[in-house]
Amino acid sequence: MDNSEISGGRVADVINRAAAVEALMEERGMEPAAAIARGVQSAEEDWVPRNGARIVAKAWTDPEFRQRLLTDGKAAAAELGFSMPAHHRFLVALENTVDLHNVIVCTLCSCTAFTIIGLPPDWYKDLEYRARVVRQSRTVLREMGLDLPQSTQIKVWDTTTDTRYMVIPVQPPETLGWPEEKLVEIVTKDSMIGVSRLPGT
Amino acid sequence: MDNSEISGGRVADVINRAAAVEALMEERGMEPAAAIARGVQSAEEDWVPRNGARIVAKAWTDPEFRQRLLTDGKAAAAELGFSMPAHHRFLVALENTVDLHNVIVCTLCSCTAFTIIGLPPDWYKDLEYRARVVRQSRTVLREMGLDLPQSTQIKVWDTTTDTRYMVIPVQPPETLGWPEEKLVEIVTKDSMIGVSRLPGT
Amino acid sequence: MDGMHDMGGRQGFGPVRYQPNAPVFHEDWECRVNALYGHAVRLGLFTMDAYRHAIERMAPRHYMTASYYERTLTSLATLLVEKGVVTRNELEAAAGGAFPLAAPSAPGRSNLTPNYRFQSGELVQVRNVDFAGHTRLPSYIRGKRGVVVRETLAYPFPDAHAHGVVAQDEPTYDVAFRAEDLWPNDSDPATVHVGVFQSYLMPAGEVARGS
Amino acid sequence: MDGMHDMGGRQGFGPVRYQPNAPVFHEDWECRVNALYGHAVRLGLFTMDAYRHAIERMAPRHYMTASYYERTLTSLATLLVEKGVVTRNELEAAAGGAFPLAAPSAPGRSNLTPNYRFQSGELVQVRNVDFAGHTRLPSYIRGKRGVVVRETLAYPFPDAHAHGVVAQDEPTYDVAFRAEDLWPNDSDPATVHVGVFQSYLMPAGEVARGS
Repeated sequence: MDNSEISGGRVADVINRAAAVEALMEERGMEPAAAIARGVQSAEEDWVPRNGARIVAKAWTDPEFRQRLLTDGKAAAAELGFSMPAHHRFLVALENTVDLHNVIVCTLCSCTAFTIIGLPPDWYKDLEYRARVVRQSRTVLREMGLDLPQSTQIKVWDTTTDTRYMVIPVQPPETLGWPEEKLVEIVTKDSMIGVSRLPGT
Repeated sequence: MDNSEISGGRVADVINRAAAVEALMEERGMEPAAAIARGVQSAEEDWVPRNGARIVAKAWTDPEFRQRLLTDGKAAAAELGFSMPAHHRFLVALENTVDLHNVIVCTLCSCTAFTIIGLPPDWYKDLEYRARVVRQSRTVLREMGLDLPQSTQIKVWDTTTDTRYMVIPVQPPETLGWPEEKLVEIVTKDSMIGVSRLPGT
Repeated sequence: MDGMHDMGGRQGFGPVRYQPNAPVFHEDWECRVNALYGHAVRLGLFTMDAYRHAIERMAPRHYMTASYYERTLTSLATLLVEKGVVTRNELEAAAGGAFPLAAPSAPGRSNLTPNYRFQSGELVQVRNVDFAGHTRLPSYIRGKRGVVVRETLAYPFPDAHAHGVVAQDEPTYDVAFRAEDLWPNDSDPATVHVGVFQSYLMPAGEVARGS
Repeated sequence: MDGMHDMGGRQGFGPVRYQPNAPVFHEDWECRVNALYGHAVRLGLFTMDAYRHAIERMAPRHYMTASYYERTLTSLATLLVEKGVVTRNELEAAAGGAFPLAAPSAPGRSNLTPNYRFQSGELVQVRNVDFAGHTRLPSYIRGKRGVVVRETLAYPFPDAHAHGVVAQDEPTYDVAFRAEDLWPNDSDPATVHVGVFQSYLMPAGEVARGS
């Protein structure tokens, strides 16, 4: 942007702006350092797509869990020890089939079930995805490498309330009968957002 | 913008891009140099707000011309020797009164009766003016220094076809009886766009 | 198209960057580029509608941050490439760097209702239909009701003319809208006059039958 | 507000800048800023709705060109100033340069129809009303019709909650729209599910009586 229009001076580098906020929060006794340490750990260790992968793998192998997951995703996630922030009051699990494909977006900002499927990648928060996937879902998915047959119906889920979504991808046929621990390894974050399908599905 | 996304290289400076277009038009035999010479002359000498000022001054002093101007602005302008591009098929003169204020915008691009009132200034073509003046006319005009009384009705004209508009400002009372040549001097481009009124009106 | 250029009524913008009686040009290249695009129009290389549409097709981040004459330059260069006069490679070689151009165009469309005539004083409804090509229907009046002040001249239909699609010239109307109707919750009372092509309008009585 | 952030359905954008299984963070400050805004929310300094709204209030050119975590940083800094925790001068002195913040907020509003309950399978119409404050009603469903799939949980009303206005938590609905109805002329057939607050809805039968 035009620097001259802001406060009459050159805009500080974003790294310096971030450091300024941190320093002033420290000065005000808000203990940012501890929060950052916790936050970095949460982002790297707690809010990982492996959580969602474990939910998916269990749903594939345990029909009763699958039913509970489809009824109340947040409670089902809690069974496996996964929590969601207080303001995420509901988790909806969206089950893909051969004939139905679900894909998640947040057109107004970038909401996701981040404690379950991991923090969203850049492209999910970027203008292109948010503008286009609601309107040109099939085209956008094809451009992203997922060429769905015309017979597959598409449902796009716009995350406009604090209800959160996760996609249950179709289980690859050759993995039927695999143990849960092995199934966990094949489920990706992108497949739980719904911009890709797992190999062979 | 992110340079890396365009053609995989650093975006050339706008001055170099402009020179490139000019050089290639020259190479293709399109004679850009002569066109630029004519264009610079037109912008500096022909398409000047003094044209509109002469129309306004005549309308103030010649009631029959005023009537012809209000009926068919393009024909009235032609009487004084002012032409408009072929695609500007109609010129509408909008007469301000004490109780009525007209203001012109082009929300979709930056159309103006440029041969009559001069090429538009930056702010007219800028996003702020285009976004706001249709919706918050009184507020925007006040911010620009024109604080209209609540009793003055506002009409905003969005230039969405190739019909063009010009505002006939209210003649300052102390100039009543002045000769036309002297009146020409007091009419500004901004008063013919409608973002200002003349002193004392 | 529902593009970034469709600015009317959009919120979040600050004060107009106003300078009384501001200069038209700041740098030499601006005046030159302005002359060159006008020259190309006079040569018959493209229409004003095509010129405007090529600006609208600029990448949104580029559109939002470019100056007016950078938009002009981008449109001119895009159309020179699209018309086969130059290639993008030639442009980039001559400029010594990348030369961002506008995105390709969607197809145009011909007139929708060429034969109906609206009358002065008639209540009309603006069709609430999106269109991916060039259009001079600003989104802020879509689906809104206004009153025809008068019929104005016939012009080439922009949704066709920008795309080289055959269409009849069609009447336009000076339609008056109340700002309070367009934006009930955050607007200053005013009458907003919009020049509206006949194809964009329907009699207000037809509303119940759909868009 | 009719802001730049309201991206759904906007045209002119190119391909998604997609990288399969992309990393979440690229630079250290991004993860730190993400932690800091979450910390401020947990401290009760502001709500998630207020956080989102401060992003929406960024100058449009800044919003369009900033990365996601620069938007996060701008929102956090804006709210720290608005809550009186720091001053802009302190921020700029510490940053060693200008620190662009978001523009001031318009007033919030309380619930519109707190007592009505819509039923699964019911045809509903989204109110076609603008609002200058924070809202979670994307403009692409304004005035459109959809079908209630089911009632979902009650949440704080964002149009109030972002502004500290008192309001009841209100039911939300999973409402299904056809993309072809939302954008008749340039969309891929699909069902678009939107979480819609009760205040944004009216029974489809009420359309004739106004918005």
